Order: sequence, then C-alpha cells, then structure tokens
Amino acid sequence: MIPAAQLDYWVLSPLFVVAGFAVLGLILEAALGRRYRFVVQTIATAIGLVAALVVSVLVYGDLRTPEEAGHVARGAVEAEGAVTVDGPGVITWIMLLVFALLSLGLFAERRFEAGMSPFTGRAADIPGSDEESQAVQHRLEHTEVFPLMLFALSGMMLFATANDLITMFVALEVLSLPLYVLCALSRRRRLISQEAAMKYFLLGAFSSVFFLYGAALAYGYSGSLNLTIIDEAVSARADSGGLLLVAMAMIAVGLLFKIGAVPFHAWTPDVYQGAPTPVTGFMAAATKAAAFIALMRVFFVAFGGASWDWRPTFWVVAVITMVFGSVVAIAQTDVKRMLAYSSIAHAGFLLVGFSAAYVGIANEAVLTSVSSVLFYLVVYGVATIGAFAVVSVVRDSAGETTHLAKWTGLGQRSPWLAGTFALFMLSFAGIPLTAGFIGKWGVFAAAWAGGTWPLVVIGVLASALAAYFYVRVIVLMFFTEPVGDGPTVAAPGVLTTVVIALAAIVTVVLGVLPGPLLDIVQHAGAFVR
Amino acid sequence: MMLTVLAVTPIIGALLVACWPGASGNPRLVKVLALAVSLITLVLAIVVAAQFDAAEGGYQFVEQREWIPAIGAHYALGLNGIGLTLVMLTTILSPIVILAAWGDRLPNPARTHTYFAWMLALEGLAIGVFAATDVFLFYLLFEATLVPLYFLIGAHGGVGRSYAAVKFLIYNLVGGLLMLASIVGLYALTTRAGESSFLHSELIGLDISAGTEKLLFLGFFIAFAVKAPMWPLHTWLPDAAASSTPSTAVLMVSIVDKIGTFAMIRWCLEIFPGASQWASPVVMVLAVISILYGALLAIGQDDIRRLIAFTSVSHFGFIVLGIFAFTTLSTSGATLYMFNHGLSTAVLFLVTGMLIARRGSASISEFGGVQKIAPVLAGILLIGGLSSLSLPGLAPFISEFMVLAGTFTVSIPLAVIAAFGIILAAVYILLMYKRTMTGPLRPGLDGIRELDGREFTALAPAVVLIIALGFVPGPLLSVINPSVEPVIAQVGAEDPVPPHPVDAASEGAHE
Amino acid sequence: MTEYITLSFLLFTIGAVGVLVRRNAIVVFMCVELMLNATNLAFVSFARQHGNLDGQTAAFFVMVVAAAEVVIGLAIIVSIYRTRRSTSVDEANLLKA
Amino acid sequence: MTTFWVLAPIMVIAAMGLILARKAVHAALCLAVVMISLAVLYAVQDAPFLFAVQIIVYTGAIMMLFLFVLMLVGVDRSDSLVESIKGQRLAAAVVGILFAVTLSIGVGQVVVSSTIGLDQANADGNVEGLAALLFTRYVIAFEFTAALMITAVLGAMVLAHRERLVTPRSQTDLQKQRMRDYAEQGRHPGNPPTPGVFALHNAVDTPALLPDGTTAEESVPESLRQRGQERQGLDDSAVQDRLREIGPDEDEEDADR
Amino acid sequence: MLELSWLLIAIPLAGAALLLVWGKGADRFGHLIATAASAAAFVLGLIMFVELIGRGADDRSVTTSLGTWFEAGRFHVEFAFTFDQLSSLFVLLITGVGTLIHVYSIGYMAHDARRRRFFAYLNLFVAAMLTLVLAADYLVLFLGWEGVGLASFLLIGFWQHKETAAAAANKAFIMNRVGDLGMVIALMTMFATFGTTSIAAVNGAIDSASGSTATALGLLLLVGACGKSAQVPLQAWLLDAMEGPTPVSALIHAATMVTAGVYLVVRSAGIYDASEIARTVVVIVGLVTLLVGAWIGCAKDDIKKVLAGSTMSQIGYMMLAAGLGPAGYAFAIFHLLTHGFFKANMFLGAGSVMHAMDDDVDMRHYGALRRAMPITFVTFGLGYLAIIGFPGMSGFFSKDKIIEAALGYNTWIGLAAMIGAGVTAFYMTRLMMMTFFGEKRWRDEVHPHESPSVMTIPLIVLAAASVLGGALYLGGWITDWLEPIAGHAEHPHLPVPVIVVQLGVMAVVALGVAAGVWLYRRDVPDRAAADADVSIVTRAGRHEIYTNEVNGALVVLPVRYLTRLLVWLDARGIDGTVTGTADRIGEASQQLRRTQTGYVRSYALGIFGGALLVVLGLLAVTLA
Repeated sequence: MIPAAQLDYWVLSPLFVVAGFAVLGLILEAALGRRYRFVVQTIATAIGLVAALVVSVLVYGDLRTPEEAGHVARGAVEAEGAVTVDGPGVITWIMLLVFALLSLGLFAERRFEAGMSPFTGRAADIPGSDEESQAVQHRLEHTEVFPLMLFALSGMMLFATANDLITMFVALEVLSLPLYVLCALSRRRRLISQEAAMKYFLLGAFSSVFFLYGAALAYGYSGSLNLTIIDEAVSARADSGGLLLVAMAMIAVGLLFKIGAVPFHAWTPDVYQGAPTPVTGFMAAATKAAAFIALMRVFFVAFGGASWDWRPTFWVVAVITMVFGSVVAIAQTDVKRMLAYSSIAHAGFLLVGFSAAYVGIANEAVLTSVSSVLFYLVVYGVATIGAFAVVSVVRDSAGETTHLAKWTGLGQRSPWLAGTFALFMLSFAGIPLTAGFIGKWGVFAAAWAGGTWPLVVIGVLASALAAYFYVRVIVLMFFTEPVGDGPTVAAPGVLTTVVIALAAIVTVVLGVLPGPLLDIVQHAGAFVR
Repeated sequence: MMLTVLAVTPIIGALLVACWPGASGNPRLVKVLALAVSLITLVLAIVVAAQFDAAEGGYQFVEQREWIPAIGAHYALGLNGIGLTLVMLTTILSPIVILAAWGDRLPNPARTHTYFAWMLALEGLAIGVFAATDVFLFYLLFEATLVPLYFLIGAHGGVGRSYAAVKFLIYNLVGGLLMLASIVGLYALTTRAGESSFLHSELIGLDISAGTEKLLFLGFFIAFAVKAPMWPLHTWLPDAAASSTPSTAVLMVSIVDKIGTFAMIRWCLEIFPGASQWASPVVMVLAVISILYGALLAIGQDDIRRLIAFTSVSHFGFIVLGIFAFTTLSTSGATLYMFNHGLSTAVLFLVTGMLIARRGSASISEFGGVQKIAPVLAGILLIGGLSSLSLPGLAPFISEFMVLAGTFTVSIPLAVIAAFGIILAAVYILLMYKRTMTGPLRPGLDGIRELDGREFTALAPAVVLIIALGFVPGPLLSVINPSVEPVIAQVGAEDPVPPHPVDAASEGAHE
Repeated sequence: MTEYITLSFLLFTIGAVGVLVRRNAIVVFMCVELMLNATNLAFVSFARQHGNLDGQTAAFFVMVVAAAEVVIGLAIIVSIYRTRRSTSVDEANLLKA
Repeated sequence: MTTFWVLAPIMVIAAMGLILARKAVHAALCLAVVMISLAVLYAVQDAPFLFAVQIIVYTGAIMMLFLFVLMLVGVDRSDSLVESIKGQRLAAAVVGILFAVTLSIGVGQVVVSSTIGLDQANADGNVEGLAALLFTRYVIAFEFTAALMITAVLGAMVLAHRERLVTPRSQTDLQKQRMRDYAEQGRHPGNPPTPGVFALHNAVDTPALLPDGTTAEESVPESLRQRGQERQGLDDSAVQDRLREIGPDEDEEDADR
Repeated sequence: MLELSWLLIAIPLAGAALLLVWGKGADRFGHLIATAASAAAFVLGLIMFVELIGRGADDRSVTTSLGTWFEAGRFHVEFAFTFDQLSSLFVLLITGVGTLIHVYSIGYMAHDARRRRFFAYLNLFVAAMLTLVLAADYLVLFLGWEGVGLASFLLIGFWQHKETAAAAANKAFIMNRVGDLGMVIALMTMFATFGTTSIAAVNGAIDSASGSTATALGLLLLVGACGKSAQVPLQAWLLDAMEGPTPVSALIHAATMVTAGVYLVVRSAGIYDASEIARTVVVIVGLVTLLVGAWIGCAKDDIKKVLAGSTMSQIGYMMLAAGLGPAGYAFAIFHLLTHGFFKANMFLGAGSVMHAMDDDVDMRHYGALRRAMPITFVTFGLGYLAIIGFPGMSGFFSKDKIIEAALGYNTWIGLAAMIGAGVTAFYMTRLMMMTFFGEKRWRDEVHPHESPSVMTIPLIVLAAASVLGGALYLGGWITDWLEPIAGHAEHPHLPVPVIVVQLGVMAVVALGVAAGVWLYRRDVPDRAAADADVSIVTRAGRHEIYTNEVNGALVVLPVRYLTRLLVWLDARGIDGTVTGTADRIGEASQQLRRTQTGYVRSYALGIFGGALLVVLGLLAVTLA
C-alpha cells in the first residue's frame, strides 16, 4: 500500500492556482463562443494571476522565520522534498506573477492590429495565403495564448522552487514548451516568428538534454535527485569527484542556456527578434528570473559544498557574458536584437553577483548573492517588459518598426514615449536614480563581499561599454533629426499605456527609494536546504 | 532643512519651467521664470552663507536621515567651508549663466524650456553634490549631474553635439563606474566591520588595509581625474566645450568639473589618507603635466572654445597640484582657485560665446580688430583673459600663488616647472586676444554689435567679483582655511616649517 | 557498470554530433531523442548501482516529457514545412547577426 | 553481460547510422534499433516496467509520430552530402571526440563503487516500487506532467489545426453549381477529357490532344498541373508538323500558353 | 601725513577707474581729471617728502598696513606700504614726471578719439608704479610690478588697429612674464625659507640663511629685473615697445617703469649684499646691456629706437652701479633720477618732432629742424648735453660717479663703462646732427611747426631738471639720504686720482661727439642703405644684434613646433587611443556579430563546445 503523499496544499497553492487557471482557460476555450473568448480569457487569466499573487503574498507571510526554522533561511522543504517553499522562492513567485501581469497587458492589447490581438489569427495558415487573409477577415484570434502563458508561468514557478532535479526538469519543460509555441504565433512577420520557434525549440531541447544528463550524473554520484541529499553527498565527499564535476558542468550548461549566458546565448537574439513582442518581454523577464533562481538553487543548495570548484568557471562565464553582450550590442541595428544582447549582458552582471556565492553574515541583513540577484531580477524584468512594451508601440503600416534607423527623432515626435524608453535604457545602463543602478550596485556589492573584486572592476567597465549602446539609442531618439517619415507611433491602448507607466514608475521608485524592496530581499534569507 | 531647500529649489524650478503650461510656446516666460528661480536660489545661498559660522569650521547645517537602511545609505547633507565656497560659486554663476543664455540660438527653439529646465536641474544637483556627506548619496548625485549636462550638450549644443555628448557621457561614466566599484568595496568593508555605512564621518575613521585602500583610492581618483579633467583623461572636454552653448560650457567647466577637484579633497584625501600620500608624487607629476600640456595645447588651438577648454585643463592642473601638495596654503589655494577659476572661465566662455554668436564662427582666424567696434566686449574679454593668466590684482592670481608657494615648500622642482605655466598662460591668452580683437577690422565683421544691456548685466557681476576678490580674498579664505586644516591633519601631513623663520618680533611688526 | 555509462556517453555524444551535422530538422530532433535515450540508460544504470528506483522513475519522466516534446517539436517543424516547403534547418536563417 | 556486449556495438553502429544515413527514414529506423536495444538493456538492468514503456511509448508511439511526419514532408527526400557551413563537420567531430574522451576520463575512473543492485528495491515488484515513488516523492512532478501533456495537445492544435471558417459544399451544391455554370457560361457540365490519349504517350501527365491538334489542358489532373509536372508532349515533331499545317490562328493560341 | 602712502596710489587709481567706468560721457574732460589726479598725487608726495626730510634720519621709514591681503597656513601677506627715503624719491619722480607727461599728452593726444582711455591707462600706470615702489612686501611689489606691466601692455598696444603695435604689446608682456617667472620663484623661495615675503623681514633675515639661498634669490630677482628693465637677455621687447604713443615711451619706457629693475635690486640690497655672485652677475648684465644698447643706438635710424637703445644702455649703467653693492646703489638711483629727467625730456622732444613731421620717425627724413622748432631744439639739446655728460649737467655727475665706482671695482669694467660713455656721445650726436642740423630732408607736404605750449612747457620743465638734476649730489646729499637703505659707501679706491678719471671720461665723450659731428656733418641719404652695403657691425646693430632671431630660434620656434606636435599627439595619441579603443570595440562588435550566423547548427555547436569547455574548466579548476 502506498502511503498518501504529504502535501501542504496551502503553501503550494500558488502553483496550483496558476496551473488550475490554465486548465480553466482551456475549458473556457472549448466552452465559449469565439466572440467572447478573448475578453473572458483575459479576465480569467488576470483573476488567476491576481489570486495567485495574493496567495503568494499570504504564503510568504506564513513562512517560518529563520528563528522558527532553526537555520538562516525562511520557509521549508515541502511536498515530500520535491518543492522548497522558502523566502527567495516565494519572492520569485511573486516576481514572476508581477511580470506575468504586466505581460498580460501586452498580450491582451488589441489596439494596434485593428482590434485584434498581437498574435496570429490562425497559426496553421501559410503566411500570405488566402486562408490567412480569410482568418483576418473573420477576426480569428488564438485565445489559447492565455492558457499557454499560464502553463509557462506555472512551469517557471515550479522551476524556481523545485528541490529535486527531476521536478526541475519537468518544470523546465513545462515552462519551455508553451514558450516554443508562443514564439511561433506572431501576427506579423510570420516567417521569422516560425523560424524563431524552431530555433528556440531545437536548441532548447538540445540544452535541456545536457541538464538532464547532468542530473543523471548527479544521481549517479549521490544516489539521489534531491538537492538536499546531493548536498550531503557533496559535503561529505573525499575524492576529487570527477563525476560530480561533470554533473555540475552539464547542469550548468542547461541552466546557463536558459539564462542566455555566453557561449549558450546564441538563441537569444534570434528568438527575441522573431517572437511576438509581448512574448519576448515575458520571456526575457520571467524565464531569466526563473532560470536564474533555479541555477542559484542548484548550485547553492546541492553543490554549495563544492563552491570553490565551480566558482572560477562561473567567473569566466560571467566576464565573457558581460563583455560579449555589451560589445555585440553596439553593432546592432534592430531594437529587439539590441535588447536581446543587452539581456545577455545583464545575464553576465547577474552571474557576477551569483558567482561570488556570498552568503552573508549570520544574523545580519546584508546584500547576499541571493538577495542582490533577486533585486536585480525585479528591476531588470520590469524595465525589460516596459522596454518591449514601448517597442510594440512604435509602428508603421507594416507593424512594429524595430529597425533603429526608424527610431530617429522619436523624442521629438512623442517625447513621453521616448522619454520612458530612455528611462529604461538609463536603468539598463545603471545610471543612478534609476532602479538599474541599485540593481547593479547590489550584485557588485555581493561580489565584492564575496571576495571577487576583480569581477566588480570588469563589471563596471563592461557596464560602461553597455552604457554606450543604450546611450546611442537615446542619441538617436533625441538628438538626431528624423529621416524621412520617421516612426509612426500608434496611440497606445490603455493596457499598454498602463504597462509602460507602471514599469517606468517602478523603475524610478526603486531607483530613488529602493529601501523597502531591498529590505524584503535581504530578509528573504538563504535557500532552504 | 536649509540645504535641502537650497538644493531642491532649483530642481522644483526646473520642473516648473519644463511643465509650465504653454512653456514651449513662450520662451520669454521661461527665461524670466528660470532667472527668477536662480535668483531665489542665490538669495537662499546668501542666507546660508550668512548663517555659516566661519570660525567654527566643520560641517554645518547638518541633515541626516536614514534613506536605504538595507545598505546603510543615508540622506545626509552638510556644508563645510569648502562646500560652502562651491555652493556659492554655483548659485552665483547660475543666474549669470541663465541671463547670458537668453540669447542663445538653439538648434530647436521650440525646446527652449527644456534647455533652461536642464540648467536649473543641474544647479540643484550640483548643490546636492557639494553638500552630500554620504558617499552613496554623493555618488548618485555625482552621476546624476551627467544627465542634465548630457542633454544640454546633446540636445541644445552646436555642431558635433551628439558625438561630443556621447563622448562626454561615456568618459565620465567610465570614471564614475570605477568609483562605483570602489564604493562597493567600501560597502563590503564597512559591512565586515559591523554596520554598513557611507557616512563621511564614519568612513573617515575606517580601518582599511593599505593594499585595499590604494585600490579603493584609485577608483575614486580616476573618476575625479576624468571629471576634473586631468591629463591624459581630458580629451572629452575640448569636444564637449566646443559643441555646447557657452552657458552649458560654463556650467560644465566652472561647476560640474569642480566636483572632481572638490571630491578629491572631500573623499580621496579624507577617506584614504594613506593612499593619498602614496599617490601624491604621481598625481602631482600628472598635475604638472596637465598644467604645461593644457597650456601648450591652448596655444595651438584655433577654436576659441577649445582654447578655453585647454586653459581649463591647465588650471585644473594647478588645482590638483595644490590639493595633493598637502599643505594648508596650497590646499586652501586650490579651493580658492576653484572659485576663482569658475568666475574667470565663466567670463571667458560667456563673452567669447557672445562674440561667436555674433560672427557665427568660433575660429580665431576669422576674427580680428573687433576691439575697434566693440570695445566693451573686448575689455571684458581682456579682463577675463588677464584673470585666466593670473594677473596680480585679479582673483586667480592669489589662488595660483598660494598653490605654487605651498607646493614649493614640498617639492621645489614641481613648483618651478609648474610656474612655467604662467608664461604659457600669457602666450595663449594674449595671442588669442591679439588675433581676435586687435589689428585692422577683418572684412565681414562690420555687423558685430557691442554688448547689449542684458549681456553686460550678465557679465558685470562676475567681472566685479574677479577684481574685488583680487584685492579682498579674505572673506572667502576665512571660510576655507578652517575647513582645510582638518583635511591636512587627516592626511597626516604638516606644513613644512621654513628653515629660517623670521622671528616673531619681525613677523609681529606686520600686524 | 562503467561500460553502461560509457555506452551512454557514446550515445549521448553521437546524438550531440548528429544535432550538429544533420540538416533535416526531423533528423536533428531524432538525434536529440537519441541523447534522451542515452540519458535514460544512465539513469537506469545508476539506479541499479545505487539500488533505488529514483533513476528508473526519472527515466519514466523523461519518456513522458519526450513524448510531449515530440508533439510540440513536430508541430513546429510541420508548420515551418508548410510555409517553406523544406525541413532543412539551414534554410531557416532570416534571423542572424 | 553478454547481452550488453552484443547489443552495445549494434547500438553504436545504429547511432552512427543516425548521423550518416542520407535518408531521414533510414535514420528513423536506425533510431528505432537503438531504442529497442535500449529496451532490452533496461530489462537486463532490472527495469521491466521501463522495458515495456520504452517499447510501447518510445518505439511504438514516438517513433511512429516521427515516421508520420517524415511521410508528410516527403519520405524520399535525402540530405545533400555537401556541408554548407564551413568547418562545421570537422568542428563537430573534434568537439564530439573531445567531449566523449573528457567524459570518459573524468567520470570513468570514478564509477568503481560496487553495484548494489535492485533486488531489494524491486522486492515488492518493480511497478509497485515505481508507483510508490511516483505518488509520493515525485507527485508534484507527476502532476505537472499533466500540464505538459495539455500543453502538447494545445500546442499541436494551435500550430497545426485549421479552424473551418466556411461550411464545405456538399455534392448537391456542387452539382447545382455545375448546372448553373453550364446555363450561364456554357461550361461543359460533364467530366473533363481523359488524358493520355496521345499516340506516343499514355500517361496521366500527358494532356489529351483535341481534334484540332491543340492540347486539352484540363485533361491533366489539377494537382499535377499545379506542380508543373504535366508533360509537354508538343515538342514531338509530328505535332509540330501538324501545327504548322493548321495555320496562324492556332499559333496565336499556342503562344498564349 | 606719512601714513597716507596708500592715498598716493588711490588717487590715480580712482582716476583710472572713474575714466574707464564713466565711459563716453567723460570724453571731454577725462584728460583733465587724469592730469589732476596725477598732479594731486605729486603734491601729496611732495608734502610727504618734505615731512620726511623733517624727520630724524632713523625715523624716515614709515610702514602703513591696510590689513591682511591673504593668509593661509603659515602664509600671511600684509597689504602694507613703506614710505621711506628710496620710495619717496621714486614717488616724486613718478608723479612729477608723470604729471608733466600727462600735461604733454593733452596736446599730443588731442586728436585721438580714445584719449580718455589713454589717460585712464596713464593713471592706472601711475597707480601701479606707485604700488611697486611703495610696497612693503615683495608680493605687493609684485602686484605693482605686474600692474605696470599691464599698463605698459595696454599703452604699447594703444593703437590696436596697428598689427605691429598689438604684436609689440604682446611681446613686451610675454617677455616680462619670463622675468616674472623668476620673480615668482624668488617669492616662493622667500616663503619657503623665511615663511614671509615682507621686504624688510627677508632682507633682515637673509644673513641667517645660507649663501646659496641669497645667491638664488639674487639671481631670481635679477631675472625679474632683466625682464622689466630690458636688460640682456630679456631686452628685445623694449625697441618694439616704441610702437606705443611717444608720451608712453617717455614715461614708461624711459623714465619710470623700465627702471623698476634697478629699484628692485637696490630695494633688495640686503640680499645682494649677502651674495657676491649675484652682484657680479648684476654687474655683467649691466655692462653687457650698456654696450649692446649703445651699439644698437648707433645703428638705428628710427629716432625713438635710438632713444630706446640709449635707454637700455643707460639702465645698463644703473644696473652696473647697483651690482657694485653699497658703493654703487646710491649712484644707481642718482643716475636713475637724472636719466628720468633727461630721457623723458628727449622722448617728449622726439614726440614733438614726430608731431611736427606727421608721425614720421625716420631721422633720415628730418634735418635742419632747429629753426622750425626752436623750443624743442633747445630743450632737446639740453637733454643731449645731460646724457652725454657735459660738465655741469646732471648726467655728468651721475654717470661719472658710476664710472668711478666701476673703476674702483674693476679696472676693465670701468674702462668699458668709459667707452660706453664715448659711444653714447657718438650716437646722441648722430641723432642731433640728423634731426636738427644739416639740410632739410622732409618732403614738401610736411610743414614742421613748433608744438603747442601744452607740449612745450613740460619740455622746458624737464630740460631744466635735466640741467639741474645734478644738484641732488650737492654735498653728497643723495648718498647720505639713501645710506640707511643702500648702506655706507666707501669712496672707491681708484688707481688714478678722481680728476684724471673725470678728464678721461670727458675726453672719451669729446671724441664721441667729434666723431658724430664729423661723420654726419654732411647730408645723410634719405633712404636706408641696403644691409649689404653697411658694415657687419651696423647690420647687427640694425637687427638689434639678432636677439629676435635668437629668441625665435631658441624659444619661439621650439615652442611652436612643440605645440604643433602636442596638438597632433593629443588628437592622434591620447584622443586617438580613446577613439581608437572605441573603434576597436566597434570592429570587435562587427566581428563577433558574425558569430551569429543564423544557422541553428552553429549555435548548437556553440552550446556543445561551450559544454565541453565548462566541463574542462571545472575539471581543470579542481584537478589542477
């Protein structure tokens, strides 16, 4: 007789709420007439996200404090050891839910395409065919994107909190598969959208096998897939552990791929450019966040005992990633590609914070690797979604005009929009009084405290490099006279406006008064082992 | 609260100017509004100065509030004599600059309001920088000043503005980011030592190992050396100065660049005394190179604005030399120099700006004989030039002499070599004056007008101050000296005693 | 034991090389499947070594995941084929640089 | 052990076939060989449940799916042997070999601890053992595989399913339409002429010749015409001669084609 | 009264400020205000001088302080003035001669549109010069020092529309700056050594410092003095400075400012007394300048340049005297005063001539002016007699004393000084002959006429002073008067009796006069002989013994090339490095961009290769 699994449904409820609403969306899809689907789906998704958000916040409040738990972390391992509901994990949930809510605004924006969603009406049609125009005539919309997004989100949430490698792998696939599909659904420029999907899919599958193989080797090393048990084995090891090293390497490859670290970055620009802009925003912000937390969880919890074995390699990866992302971004002529390379560079900065593996001082609220990365992910994610939201507004008759040359003089045509975009750029560049500055500050502080000050120096130089191309965009928008017609800025719908405004406000507020959020991430504590 | 009010007033003014209904369509209103705000700020600054107790020294008007407790950052303001001097410079120059900018021909006249708004914003941020006593806050404001200047150059400048703006920004950003690295290091240090804090008062006593101290010092110093700018990190300045409006150039060179040298005193010397001692020989040599290099390059320029920019490189060399000689005389002199240089450069940039605006060209070779038709303009240019070459009787002489004499007691060769700068200064200023103002009037210049009332009103206060301070620098020095002495003590340096001091009786005979 | 793992390595590497050299998207994907199978072999072998069933469970999950992945993957490939009349991965390179 | 040593070479060769086979179908068959062999190895390693699942799910379902798709896109397509990316093959080979060697060296020397075996774990039966894990320790993963499945279905639907926008016309409708056409435009309501009546050719891709010597386009099936695969029988000299006899009118018509 | 020395400065300064600020409104009466200011200062100075005479010999130095100028650390400068025997003489010279020249200028500048400005500058000059001589602190002295430099700059370049004038002004200022460099370094040395720059304190404490310090200070101050007093090697600016209006040449470049160097040396007697080397160098500089100036004076055809060369030469005498130490300080000042009278007189006379000749300065266009301008001729003639040392005239006493002292110091130097006197006689005679005697050589449209009385009266006064200036030596008054400052002068021990020396000098002078008369008794060509036609000595003299060329080759050209090199280096080297780095990054960006080929398989290769590297990396870190 198999004993029933001990599940504390309350602490796991955010996961189930999101997944449940995804299933609900599916049912709605089947049950509702086409006319109502879009609106109802949007509302249902929103309700689901908000509900999950509320529940997450409540769960966070219920987490055992470090005192109760008897260790430096907050929270506990749940679900028979498969999921860790701890401070960083729940904060990641909240963060992901916020990203999803913001992205939802972009998903549901129907203003730009004559009252239709930014996704293709019927993905199965051949681009440019009669069928496609017929689909447009009939105002078809793929309302399945909402459940897909929720599924992806549930995967991300599970990914960030999974405490064993198999759960993590499943979560990885749950988050990836919907994204592959979403990538292929752009309304305009179908060809590159499909291409992006295929590239993302093939490379994603390829890299996830590496992760899986690493998991297998880790299992081979420790006899378990559970991070806690692996940690025990790692801490107790006597040999050099070649098996362990290879396992760590392979797991790292899989996770670094999702983060977009060099040399596993190559998919990023292509996919970011090809995917529908709302999806790009969601993906860039949320996937990176989830994957980064997963990366840290695996390496801090399971392989924390071997941190001196993996740290140098991550230093190198961090440096290469920062420099490569910043350098290549300079030559980009497409906004979305530029943002993609910028996201690569940011992955590098995040890795700086991570690879210091600074766990802080007992009973002191200081910026550790975990807390600084959490903060960085929030500010980066918000600004990213905001930036892509702006991208979705700058359009001409053929849809979004992502070529930078078309952005000249935007500042004169619509100063507010350009101003917010400039704000996001400045935040990315880490200019003080924007949130990005505090974010960079945090990871660098953690890195220095972790003893890797050379990384900090390289980091600041790389951010100067990065600043160059952000500034270039500002120059283009504000100081260059528009060539020819210049960009046509579609009047953004309410949803997009709200998203852009929220992102801008968060970016400024967290830049000026980062105290409360810093406080929260600092008190989130370490990962529960 | 006083300092907050002082710093926030221009920023609120900036918002007002930028957002005033119908501002974009009514440049006149914008100008009056901006001038009024800057004058109000000046009045406030005078109130602050009046309440400042010069004899007491130390930080006054202290405000301190927790800001980001998570990392130990405070909102902490306070003024010592050095800070007060620079705040006064800022508030005095701002109305002058704004008044002088009334006639600026902008690339996009419809955006006049943003031009003035950015100026006011810059004024507020600069005041904040000079008043900040928390290094984190300081850094934030330090970097934030880049944004207004960037837009002032990039959006409202002249030919090549976009290149110059980017160059300016990237240069300063690189420097600033290195400083950020050092601040991160400080954070790590204070965290390890207990409570993390960025307060000036706490950092002063921080126990740092020698190696780390040098490292952190370098981060700070390079940032300030870019800002100042020192050879060989100066090449952004000529481009930026040549591509901006005269008013922007003044704000940049007279105020924002002073942040660099100001911060060297406040942050490099005081927090890293050991490393400052360690670096001082090299820094002084670099400063002397800056002096001569800037002067020689100024001689070789044809663009008036580039010329003035290079003279500033030379003058900043003097300031840095004075700071790193670690004598009361030289460091006080350097502080005074900051003020005086601010004035004299302001006069030079503004008056040449007016000249350039009349001709539509900044090339020296396109001028000649202007004195004949615009004697007042020529006269003011001459006074500005003479002050730049440190003619006794004009303010900069005193500060330059103090720097040199103080340095001489520490290093005779450096002081002597630096003193060659005074010859070169005569060469660059007088050649420029001769080529533009004297000789027969060049064809095409007939239309050049004499200064009008507004322009004269803008320049007159600066000219008067330059002359007055040449004879009566006492009030400023009485504020500066008490604040410099603790700095020198903190560095651990003592003023060298002269080998054959004149006995007290003889000294007393003077008093 | 070692020989199973070595075989698994070999298959994994061959699969990876296959991904690099094959141009037909479907075959590329089959190579990924080969890698997954190699992983499963490692799981199962390690399970026997450690004497617990976690490895076998993992292999089971992998199969499930693989099935789902195949569905999505082939759907994407088919939709691309419809558009381009080709399954060559090399021909999909509008996105670059 | 014997099983292993027999199967391992086969598997490696089959895997190599996956890389080397020119035709995708052959590659698929090679993969199937690997999978089935793998199933056997599972069985050997005390994993009877996986043995079954491997056969049923992997070889049975997944491989079939592959084959379906292969057929959909054209079974007989074969990869060209010319590598289009410079240095790709060499690089792949080098990296692959290095990778395998590194892994073997890095890991091989370590895996020496004794094998415990699954006798104890499988005491209650392999399936029961797996189930116990699945429903306790991995229950969350198990539940989320549901999400995976749904996503798969949904994804496949979204990408491949084409919602019908117009109701298809029935035979009756078609018939009515045909008569209407005949009434209004005089289009022949009957079957189009049959192809392949030309003397030299007798095939569906050869258009029928009308009495005036011209070809009847509609005699060739629509699909062939769209692919441009209909045979141009007109280059035969006899036809040419005949055409010349008939005169300019037809020439014009010819040119129109 | 004696505490009012600041007022001496303030009056002309206020005049200058008033004229400059008032603007055009003061055009009509500005010159009167300025003259009045100068005169008022003279009157005040005279009253103070009288009071000073009335005091006891020990009580004749009065220092007044206006307060602290600036201070920091150990440094402290008083804004203090000393009115004593030396400065009082200078005050009288400056304000007296200055006032006369103001008056003269009223006429001379009558037709200049910018006359008000001219007078403002003159007043400014007077104020600065008074600051210089009254200063009780070297730094305050330096303030005056630079102030006169500024006034000199403004006045030389007064006719700014002339390129040459502007260039001459710049040259004067910049060459003076070289001297200033010496001054500044001297000031710093004083501060570093004594902790003060007070004149009295430094000169009083000099003995406590090492001899090398005194030498250094002496030499550094000499550099300053050379610049201001146009001594070799910084003499080149003076001849160019003749571009300024003639009253300026008279006041600044003859009577007062250029003698400031001599004043400085005498004022720093304590320092020079402490250093034999410094004094020797002063003597050499003086001697060389004496001869060079005379040489140039012989070769020039421009009347003002002849006078300028003469000025150099005469200041050379003064320097020479000052270098002799206590034996010569008083005579240096004595000669300075008499020279101030007669040279101002002659410059103004020359101005009068130029005025008559439509501003032509070439003596070859003159001739026979004695009849056309009798007053000018007579006054000029008296000045001439004074300078050549005609017995009884002021120059006779002052120059003779110097030669005697020089002979007492060193026979050869004395002899050289004697020869100088002969040469002086020659070139001055040449000037007289070419200007006032012989045939008229001016063009027909020129109508020489006597100048208005506003110009001639100052001439007459100065002529009288030139004649009577020797009275200062009556009973050795001036040496006694200056003894507290210059020290006690022993009578020089001459190899021959004094009367022999005097006779010898007279003989040499007579020889010079005779040569001049003989050579220029006939008409001179009214066009300059080409350089090739004159002797190498004349050619060198005409070219100011090639000092401009030397300066050009040694300083100007190298600096110019250095500047060009640096401009190039700055653009290519330093900025080039920066922009080059930026370009490299841009190129790298383009290169790296190509790695993004768009081929999935390349990306996969990247991942696979990356995986290999990560594995190798981890293994390497641990196993290494």
